[in-house]
Amino acid sequence: MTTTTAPTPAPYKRLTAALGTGIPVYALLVVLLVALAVTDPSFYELDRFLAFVKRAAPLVILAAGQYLVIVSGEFDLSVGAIVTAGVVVAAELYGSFADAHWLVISLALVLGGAIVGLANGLITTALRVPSFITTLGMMLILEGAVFYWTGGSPKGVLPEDFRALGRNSAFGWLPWAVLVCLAVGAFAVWLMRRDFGRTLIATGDSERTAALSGVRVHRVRVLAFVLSGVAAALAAILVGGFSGVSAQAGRGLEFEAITAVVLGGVVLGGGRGSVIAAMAGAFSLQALFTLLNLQGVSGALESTVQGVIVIAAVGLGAANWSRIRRRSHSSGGTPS
Amino acid sequence: MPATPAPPESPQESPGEAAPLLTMRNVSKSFLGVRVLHDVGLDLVAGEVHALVGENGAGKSTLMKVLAGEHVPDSGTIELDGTAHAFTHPKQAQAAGIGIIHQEFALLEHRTVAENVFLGREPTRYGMVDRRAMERRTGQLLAELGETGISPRTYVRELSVARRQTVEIVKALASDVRVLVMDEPTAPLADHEARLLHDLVRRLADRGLGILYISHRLREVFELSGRITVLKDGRHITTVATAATDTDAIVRAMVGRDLSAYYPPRATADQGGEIALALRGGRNRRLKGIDLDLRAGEITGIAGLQGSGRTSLARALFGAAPFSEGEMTVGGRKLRPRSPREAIRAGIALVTEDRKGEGLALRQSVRDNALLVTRAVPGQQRATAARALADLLERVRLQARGGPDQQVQFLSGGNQQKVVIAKWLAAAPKVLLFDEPTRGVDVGAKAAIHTLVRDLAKEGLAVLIISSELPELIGMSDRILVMSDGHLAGELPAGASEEDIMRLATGPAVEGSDAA
Amino acid sequence: MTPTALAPPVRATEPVRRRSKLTDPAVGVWLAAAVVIVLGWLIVTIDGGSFFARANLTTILSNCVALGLVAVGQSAVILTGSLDLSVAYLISLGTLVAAETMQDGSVITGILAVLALSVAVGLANGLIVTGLKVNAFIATLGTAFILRGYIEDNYTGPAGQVPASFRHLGYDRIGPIPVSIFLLAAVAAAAWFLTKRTRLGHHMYATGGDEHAARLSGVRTRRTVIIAHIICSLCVGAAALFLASRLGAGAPWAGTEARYDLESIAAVVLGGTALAGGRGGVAGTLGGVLILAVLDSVFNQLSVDPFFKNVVRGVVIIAAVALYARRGRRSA
Amino acid sequence: MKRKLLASGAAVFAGVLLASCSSDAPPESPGASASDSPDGKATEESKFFEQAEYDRQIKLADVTPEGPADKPWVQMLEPEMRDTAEFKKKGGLAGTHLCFSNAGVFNPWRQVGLKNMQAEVKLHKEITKFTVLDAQGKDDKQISDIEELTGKGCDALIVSPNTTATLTPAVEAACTKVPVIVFDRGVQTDCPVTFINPIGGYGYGSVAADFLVEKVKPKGKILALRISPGVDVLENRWSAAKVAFDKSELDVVDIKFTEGDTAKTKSIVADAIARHGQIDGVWMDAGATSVAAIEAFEDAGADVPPITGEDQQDFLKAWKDKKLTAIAPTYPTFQWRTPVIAALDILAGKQVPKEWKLPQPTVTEENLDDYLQEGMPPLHYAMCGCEDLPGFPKEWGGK
Repeated sequence: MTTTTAPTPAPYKRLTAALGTGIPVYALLVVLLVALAVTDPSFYELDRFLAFVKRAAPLVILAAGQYLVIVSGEFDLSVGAIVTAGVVVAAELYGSFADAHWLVISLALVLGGAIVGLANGLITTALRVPSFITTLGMMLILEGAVFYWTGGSPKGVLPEDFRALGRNSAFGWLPWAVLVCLAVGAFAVWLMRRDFGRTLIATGDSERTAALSGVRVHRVRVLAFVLSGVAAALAAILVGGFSGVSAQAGRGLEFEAITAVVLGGVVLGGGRGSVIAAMAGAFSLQALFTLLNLQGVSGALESTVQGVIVIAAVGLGAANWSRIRRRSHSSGGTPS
Repeated sequence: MPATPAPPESPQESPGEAAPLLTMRNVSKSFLGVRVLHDVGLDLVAGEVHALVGENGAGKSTLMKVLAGEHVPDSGTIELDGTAHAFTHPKQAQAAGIGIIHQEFALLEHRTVAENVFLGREPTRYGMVDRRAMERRTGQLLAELGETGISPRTYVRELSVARRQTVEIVKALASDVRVLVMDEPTAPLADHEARLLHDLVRRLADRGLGILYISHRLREVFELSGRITVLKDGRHITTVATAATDTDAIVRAMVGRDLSAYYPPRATADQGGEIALALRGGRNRRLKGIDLDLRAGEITGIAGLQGSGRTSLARALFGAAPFSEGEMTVGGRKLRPRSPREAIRAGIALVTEDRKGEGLALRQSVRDNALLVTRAVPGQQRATAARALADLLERVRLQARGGPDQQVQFLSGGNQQKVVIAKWLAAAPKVLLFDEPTRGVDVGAKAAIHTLVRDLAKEGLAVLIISSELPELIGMSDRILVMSDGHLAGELPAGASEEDIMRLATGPAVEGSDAA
Repeated sequence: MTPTALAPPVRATEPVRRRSKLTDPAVGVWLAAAVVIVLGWLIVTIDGGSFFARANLTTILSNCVALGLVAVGQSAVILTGSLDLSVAYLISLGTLVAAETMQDGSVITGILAVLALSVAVGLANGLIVTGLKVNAFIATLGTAFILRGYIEDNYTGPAGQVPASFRHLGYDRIGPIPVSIFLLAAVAAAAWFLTKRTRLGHHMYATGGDEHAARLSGVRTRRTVIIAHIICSLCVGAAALFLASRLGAGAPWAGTEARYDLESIAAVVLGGTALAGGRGGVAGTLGGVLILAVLDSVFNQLSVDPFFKNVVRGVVIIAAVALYARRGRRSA
Repeated sequence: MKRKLLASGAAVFAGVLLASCSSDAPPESPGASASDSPDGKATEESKFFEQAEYDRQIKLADVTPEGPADKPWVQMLEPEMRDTAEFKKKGGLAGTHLCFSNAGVFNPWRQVGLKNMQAEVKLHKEITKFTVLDAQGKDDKQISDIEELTGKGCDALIVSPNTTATLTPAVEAACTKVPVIVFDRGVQTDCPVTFINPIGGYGYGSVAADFLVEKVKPKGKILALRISPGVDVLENRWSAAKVAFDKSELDVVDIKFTEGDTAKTKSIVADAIARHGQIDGVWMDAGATSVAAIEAFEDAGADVPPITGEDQQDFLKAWKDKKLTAIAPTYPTFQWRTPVIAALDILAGKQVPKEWKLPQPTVTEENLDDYLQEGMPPLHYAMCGCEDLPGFPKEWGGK
């Protein structure tokens, strides 16, 4: 077949290659951070800023996990439920084994997250259920099951040692959450540079090509879901640590995570976008929330502002690349 | 080369005294600052078949899309019957009587033939879509084309490629077109199907349609067209009466140089290389007991009609649609691959016919595509491949502006194919299967790929080539196996004639559904 | 009349004689619905309840209406390859607008006001998706946030009041059949007619099936998507009107508490419509809605723990779709 | 499409007018107060502040309740009894079938409450069947639930409405078929036999606000944390607090909605501290997030200012451990016991108050220790009056 695409000049391409589709999100992030500086000069004092990062950590981790799933061409709507379940289960476990070591409980949560992810992955790949539905169902199941088990509210409290990770700081100044966040981020970036990452994106881009190139597409996708589940579990540990027992710790986080990833210029439908941009998206979102708090925007109006900005940002991103995107029939399902 | 704005008007060049049906003048178009059409002009007379040739990137498709209203030209005019048009949406072009047959089918798999044919202009009664009328009319049109095998109620997903092609044509005819643009209509067709199409095209022309025929197959261009227009690098090179020129001249005009040798010299010495792949009694739903030996250093060609099982054979050898029975040995080891992975491990590679859908991850970089196999199936080459990437791309003579970081979706068909080949070479295979290696690849790249394939054979790879283009098959193969109805109808020596091949191919064969 | 009475669309599949009738999801869905009903009846009877008691039938049917209306709209957008996550908040706002306008205006003005609002929101969604090329998921999520902000900023609780005359829509019934079912039937029929019988409908399927191909064939895909979104919002508006008449007032959380956004999508997919678009239809969706409603009623009869309900619902949704996937694979 | 819809809509109405052979709709008029705010989109004051009711609640706070002091759930404030002979169950109470339409169990308060009610039912052998339908917070579903229950042959129907205005019609309809007991939130009709609830939101809000007015120095900066807008009970609490604050010298610097999300709460508080330098007092319309707020101060390295919470164990514990200046007005969960008792009284033909006002105790420095119960889960509500019920503490998650 002859080339249907117009050739594009080199410099333009290098730029996109370097920044991926994430340019708008970096711009947005900068704007927001500047705005924060203007609103509240002390925002950049070390502890304040670290506190901000610490607050953003769970969402960033979720975004990293969600990115893996989205870039492979799927969805994970169950992460919010996993976070809620994680926090409640942890409390419940402490309710029964008050003196369990925090590491044990944490590992239990991570394992649980992995198992949920595994279920998501297997149902989606082996049973051919669209991941949107799989994870939507999983969301209902998790929320239902956890509360059915705990009779609505957890019976235990989260002890300090468990909460340290989400709440306290190393060497008195560096929040553990920030460290975890950095670790996860680094791991995600490393992962995407490895064979797994590359094959994952290829799978999201063209499943048949990947399969015919020897990629075990099912295994790769399942692994993505598992990692997303693990990320959610980590987020649960941080959230639980940060704010203690709550029956709605993860409410709405799935949408926040997806929004963050898309803000990062990652195309729903897979095959496009960088994990760094996705995490930048998460930071932007958190920065936005903080800005709205500091600006003292009426509590009720916050969501309106949020909605407008998200649409605008993504719209901008889309506009930048619309030419290209129209040519490669994006599987994102958005008519252009 | 000088850009000639309007085609030279001289009697022997434009047949038919009639004033041109369609005239395009000084059409220019740029994408993201890159000029891809420079003041191109072209005219078309009712009843003529006007061939449009040129290498990929020459601007054929862009010109066509301007005509179709998919792209809005930066400058230039389009006149139909002397009335100027400026199309901004395909709908307007349609309304004006311009029909386009895209090489990527614009068909909806999950809709019926009739629904596809009338998509965008469904007949209505009392505001309701008139299915009956739609299906009746579709039936008529199909009948007119002598295509009786298709019911208007069939779902497109159930049709073979050739038949989808027909549906595309019917679709174009359904809106009474006066100008019909065909972009490589025969690319997906086997030779005999192509011939049927040629007859069809002639009949359409006789009906007074003006037909703009884009193709890489020069032979059919000379069979069909009255005039030939050559584009190169977005410029109009020449428009000549077909009678007044010959293949070499056209090729020279297209490539800008002589392509004396189409096909690299056949290897002679290493005819008897040891058997790299042996198959005995290979069977599955589509294949009925195939015996096959592929020798190192030898290029085996496979001929056959659509649905004869050529593609099925390649896919079975590659484990993509495995054999259900039969014995297979690869490199002396007994192995009947049940998945591409196993095949790859055993050193088998398959260059599929659907390059965009099965060969490439279009939005990924050249690098990621080239390394995909070695990354997916890490072997000893895993380490070396990444380092040797540059040499690899050099070796396949890839021309990519953006280097290894360029997204492959922006490469020409030829270069995309080179990336696919590089992807497989990176895994250092022993057996290389090609399904339509040069489909939709322009003359220049074609030659390069042919040479490359021959070199690979020389280096001791066992190569199998499936091609609907008989000249290519004959030119490349050291021996030719002809398939028909799922089994091997016979074997022919190098240089067999097209007639011999077609005789075997069309022998007892029954046209089944497409295997691709 | 039995529940199937609310399914004129089913007949949709008859006049169009297709080879793949068996693979037509709608048929399967209604079979599934039938099975669920029978099972439900058995279980409830064994439990000592009476499944086909008038009150129960009425409950099942009237539980179909709200979700049904939303789901019908949702199928319109999903068919076209888009998605609408803003329905829940649109419902809330719809009930408020309806109740308030009807309070100091006539019923008709109230209806018009809601429909106008719906058109506006649908138009906005459509324009954002097609114009700004924002993925539908994010675009409609954004509009949802915007609506939410507006609601929370302007309403602190139930507001307005619908006249008693309008309440008939929500409460009257003919025998066991709530009249509101006829609203659903009417809207569904309209939507079915639109999608299956008009050019617009054909273009919706085309756009959802392969947007590029559709465009090349001269379909005005953007316009189609926009209209689909408007249709969706109009159906949602109808749902809002029904809820208003049922609640007697506007409630800021009428739509969100019931999670109509995700529920409707679940119903649509349960009804055999492909999330990718281009396949499926209104007929199936109604089947999906009926299944969910019957499940709910069975849970009620057995007074199942509400948390456990969610578990079962989740399982059912996944299982059902898994089954379709299998059917699809075999027939393909 | 629009035309079609209108047409179909019109058709339906026509159909209705002709064929409204049977209607589950209430006789007429759903009670006025849904419309008491003319423009509908009311600000808190006009919609959620009624001076008369406010004064009443403030007054009730000082009234000494009638009835056994150790059983607050059967106490009543200023009851005006009504006769219930008409509802007397033929053939005695034996084999009573009680039905309960619950708005939902979507928060710990309701979960504790439901456990109370179920336990209370166990206390009464004469109740042989107790049917509970859970509306999961959906008005529409609760309406159907009520319709369904009225068809189930209940002797009495207990309703805990999800929303005041929107449940009114359904309850009115039910009143015509079976004795109805409404508790927690009211409905805008007096058709139920009795309406059981504690003193109410104004009392709650003002107690908390007055405490801050007293403890925080003038000009002090107050942060008001609310769960979410539009919940009438909570709106009342806020509007009452607002009255108190407006009268005082205090400066309410921020009013934020936490959606009961602890993480969000911590962020909000932290940002508030950053933005206003310091916060001198925190007012809350519900206890769910109070502990998170306390932690936010600790994490910011600031002293916890006077703060108000609710009677949940985690808050009481933090209060005691950290020696806070705090107060916990309550919306007692023991009110979930009363409806069952009331139902039986009604079916026995005994008199019950037209409006059964329950006391609304407040947890203070003095009585803190009485309510802080070791071994109860963090989200348990101390004011459950469930200690004497069968299955305590196990059923309530304690040990």
